[in-house]
Amino acid sequence: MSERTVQKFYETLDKMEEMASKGRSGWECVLLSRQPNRPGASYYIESMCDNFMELHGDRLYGDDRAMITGIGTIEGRAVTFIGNRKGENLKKNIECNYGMSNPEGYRKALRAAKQAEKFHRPIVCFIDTPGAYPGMEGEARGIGEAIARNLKEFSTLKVPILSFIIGEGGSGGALGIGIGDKLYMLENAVYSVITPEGFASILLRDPARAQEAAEAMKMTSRDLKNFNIIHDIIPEAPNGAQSDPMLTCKAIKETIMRDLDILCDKSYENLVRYRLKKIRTIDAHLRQASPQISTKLLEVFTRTKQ
Amino acid sequence: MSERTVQKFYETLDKMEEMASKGRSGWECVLLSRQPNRPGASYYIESMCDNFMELHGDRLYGDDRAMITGIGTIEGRAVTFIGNRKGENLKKNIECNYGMSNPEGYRKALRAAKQAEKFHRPIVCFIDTPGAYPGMEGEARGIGEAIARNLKEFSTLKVPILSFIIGEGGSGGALGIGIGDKLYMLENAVYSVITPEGFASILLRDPARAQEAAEAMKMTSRDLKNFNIIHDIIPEAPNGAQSDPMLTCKAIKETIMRDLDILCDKSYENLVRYRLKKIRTIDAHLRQASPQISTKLLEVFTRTKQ
Amino acid sequence: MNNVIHCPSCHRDFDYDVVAAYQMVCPKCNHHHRLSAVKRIESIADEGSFVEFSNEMAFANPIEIEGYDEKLKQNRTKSKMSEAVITGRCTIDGKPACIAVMSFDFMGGSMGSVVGEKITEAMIEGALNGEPVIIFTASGGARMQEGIFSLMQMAKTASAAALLEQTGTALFIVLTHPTTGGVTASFAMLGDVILAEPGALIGFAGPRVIEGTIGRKLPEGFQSSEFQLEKGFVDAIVDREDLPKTLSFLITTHTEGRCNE
Amino acid sequence: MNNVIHCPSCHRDFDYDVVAAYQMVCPKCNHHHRLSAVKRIESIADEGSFVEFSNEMAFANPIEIEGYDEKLKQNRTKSKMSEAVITGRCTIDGKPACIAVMSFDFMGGSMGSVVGEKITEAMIEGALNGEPVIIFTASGGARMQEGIFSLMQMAKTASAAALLEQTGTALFIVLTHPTTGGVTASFAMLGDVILAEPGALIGFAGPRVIEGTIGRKLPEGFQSSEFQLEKGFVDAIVDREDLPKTLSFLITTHTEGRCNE
Ligand SMILES: [Zn+2]
Ligand SMILES: [Zn+2]
Repeated sequence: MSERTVQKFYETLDKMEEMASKGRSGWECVLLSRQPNRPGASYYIESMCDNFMELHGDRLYGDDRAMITGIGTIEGRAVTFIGNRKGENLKKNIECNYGMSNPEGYRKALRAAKQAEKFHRPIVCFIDTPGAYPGMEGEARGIGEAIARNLKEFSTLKVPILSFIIGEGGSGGALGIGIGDKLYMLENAVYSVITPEGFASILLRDPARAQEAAEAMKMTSRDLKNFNIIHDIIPEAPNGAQSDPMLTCKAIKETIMRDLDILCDKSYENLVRYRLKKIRTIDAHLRQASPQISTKLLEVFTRTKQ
Repeated sequence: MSERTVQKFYETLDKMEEMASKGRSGWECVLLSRQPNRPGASYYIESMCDNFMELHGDRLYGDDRAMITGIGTIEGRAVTFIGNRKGENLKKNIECNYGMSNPEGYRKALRAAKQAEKFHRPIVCFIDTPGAYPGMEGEARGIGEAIARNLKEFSTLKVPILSFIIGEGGSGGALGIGIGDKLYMLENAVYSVITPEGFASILLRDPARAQEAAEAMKMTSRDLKNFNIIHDIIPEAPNGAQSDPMLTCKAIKETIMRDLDILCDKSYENLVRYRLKKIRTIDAHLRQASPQISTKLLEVFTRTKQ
Repeated sequence: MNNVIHCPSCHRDFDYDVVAAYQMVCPKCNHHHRLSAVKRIESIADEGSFVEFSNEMAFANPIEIEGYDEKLKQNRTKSKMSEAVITGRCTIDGKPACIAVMSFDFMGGSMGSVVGEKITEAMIEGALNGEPVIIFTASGGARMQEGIFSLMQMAKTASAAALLEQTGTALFIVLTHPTTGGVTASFAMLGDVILAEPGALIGFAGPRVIEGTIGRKLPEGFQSSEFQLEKGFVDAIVDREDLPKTLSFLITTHTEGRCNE
Repeated sequence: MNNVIHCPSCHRDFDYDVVAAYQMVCPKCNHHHRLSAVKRIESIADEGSFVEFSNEMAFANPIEIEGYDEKLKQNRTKSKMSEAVITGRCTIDGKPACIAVMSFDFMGGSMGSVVGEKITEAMIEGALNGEPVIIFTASGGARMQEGIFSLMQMAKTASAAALLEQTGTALFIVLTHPTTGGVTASFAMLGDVILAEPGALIGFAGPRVIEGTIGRKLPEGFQSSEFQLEKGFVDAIVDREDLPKTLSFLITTHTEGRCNE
């Protein structure tokens, strides 16, 4: 990039950050994050990589199109990518089951992650799913087990993991590829334990009250930054990432390069210890109750057979 | 056991060993090893354990009845058992698919083995299968991958593994739970790369020549002892294990107790190094060709991140 | 009126005390009714051996949902429990263990920060002391009133399971009716051994959600313990009365006589 | 007469030299004909970089099957190879690798002691020198004439893969037509990355064996590369002409810039 371009880029970022501080309502974000023309994992991966090779399959049962995994290089640096995939058009939406994975998707993600660990490659995850697919077959093949295993395995993986919620971060299906060292959200992305529709029908006893639920649930990037659940917000163009995908892509790429510079040099003990501590103390509102939490955790950690 | 019983037991063993030195023909062993009333893995496990608890499932797809896994105690010592299961009557034969496993059987076995490793429990395997099930579903779910993975994982498992071929040791399906520190065969068991029927139809171009094939293939316990593939032969009653199952069970149990006394005290490095070396040098007829085999292997072994 | 209990399985009515004498198992058809957390501990722990872990965790309404504080108070009164799980240390057949017992009676056994925290603490205690951890699950899933924090409990408990793994500490899970949602998709599926009581409902998505997706009724027995056994996710189905001796056997075989160390 | 080659896929006849110029890929329909091991090495290795590993392994007839020695001699003459695999070291795009290339032309690429030994040696060399190992498979399965010893090659090659795993050395597999039996159930399925050429037959049991079991014909495309991709056992299907750059990319991303060491 020329100096002029760089300058312009930062100016735009500044403007966007200003916008972000006001921000959209929860419901507006929900709608925006679900727009079919919103750039997805494939777009960001293809755009930021010099080279990308998709790797398929869980080596157990199948290849879940709703999850993309592979290896790419960003400015020569090798990275393992894992992402929910919704597909870019109706045909692909259907092929990709609208980003809702079955167990084989999570198991493919785990295989990619374990391979990254073996070859000391950092991992970047893109989260964008309404949730795991709640069908009969996925239940029978252990969708609960598949997500659970990922949570466990990702929490002690010996390489850096950066996660970006780029659209919908829905429930366990999002968390299943969401454990890492850094978690970012695009400005208009959402992250929640259940869809606002689900929240409305269960807790408000009226599915029509989804909009109200979206606010009550505090699921925007600003809410989650306030809760200290995410590390930072990645700005989007004023009309959303879909109006200027490359801008957001650049911001994500910069974040990746900056973080990897720092995280890749850490010893894996420090990396994992810090990750575990962050997970362990994520409920800020409970921290006072158990001041000895981290001490005990770290004591256990020293006894692990790394 | 009283002293008298013990003496009688050893006298019978002596007599049987004498018989074994003459032994049955390959084809006679094939027929005997397939007899439906021949004691199977379940019989031996239940009979030698003070307590046995079957543990089900591969945590991925299903519970394969053709493979039994669980934990038992023998005179108070905890052991993980893995075995092919044919079933004791026609109904169970069908339930157990005549001992022919699908991928989930091998994956269940691997889960049991990994669990044993985690808790430092030795493993005993009972092999008794015509082979893995050559059906469409098993192929689609990766029977080749499942067996391959077991071979790889078992070869470096950090606990002792004793394997007993108690009936039919058929091809990759048998080998899939057959990698270990010690491999024994019951006197009348067989072990081969393909069934004699298969050998006859492929190499002799006539399935009816199975009897002839059974001899040519050198698949009896004596043959395999001569080839140094197995460590020893476990004697059976003169009319086969089916005529006095308890006698064979006692011999197996004695072997287990004797071996575990020795193997459980070794460091896992020594255990695995010795196992790998044995696998690496199993083709006695090739050894002269590459005298440096073991040296290189051991050099690599020192570089592993145990 | 509370003296009669109806069995939904064999459709008989029983005197409450008769069923209670069988630990809430139907004496006619073996249907396992829900057992309270307190009774569960009594049924498992050696008499007088249970010591509860510190129980002073703060009430919290982290995303400030209207009416949640009130709801918590009502549930405390109704269930006589402070939250949906009781944790502590006990001996089983003389052998020490850390246990956590969830209760469906408290807000449907849903997992919020306190439940996740207490379960995590029990696991960490086990890892610290090399004592097996036993968790009895019963949960409708995440505590939605705690929003994103309820989702985070899945990560927290699962990462505690990773520490058990890496310290070689055993985790035994006993799935009881019902176990669904975020509990199933975290520690409940991470046991070294996973037991289930007969006839329990065990799944990630609830039956009605799945029926909504597929547009028809689920077949009989879908997501039952027996179904999960067949599908490979449960090691064994164990009758309630057999649980103490089964757990005793598992503790012994997972802690004693370790070879090649 | 040998100058014409028929494409079984598009049913056209081609001048042999034309197809050979495309590395034995049909210029019309992309059907991948078999490529000889020597040509394969030429197509992958940097020019002049290939050095074969010592090739002095003894002939053996370990279970003394009648006619096997004769058969081996015939195959040596016919195929101009000493056995069904060629192993050695080369560079690919300037980066060193240990490679093993199986050949279906020598006794159907069957794996006996020598084949298993040579493949194992190539893997051990890779592990010793930290060089990625690349294996091109083509095999009908175990070499039955070597009886139990052919079965043992599965154990031997798979345990070598375990050493690659534990030393952090990459193993890349390229499945070519056909790869079945004991090769599929050992090292062929143990690659960190498993590539396949289009339209290859890949399976454990051969199609006729399966058809014998199920009593009917297999559906079109069963056990093809494309089928195995869909079933999750193949990472990617790669055209022959793209293999060098794909392997180069994989070598780079599996050896350089390792973090957190
Ligand atoms: Zn009843
Ligand atoms: Zn063609």
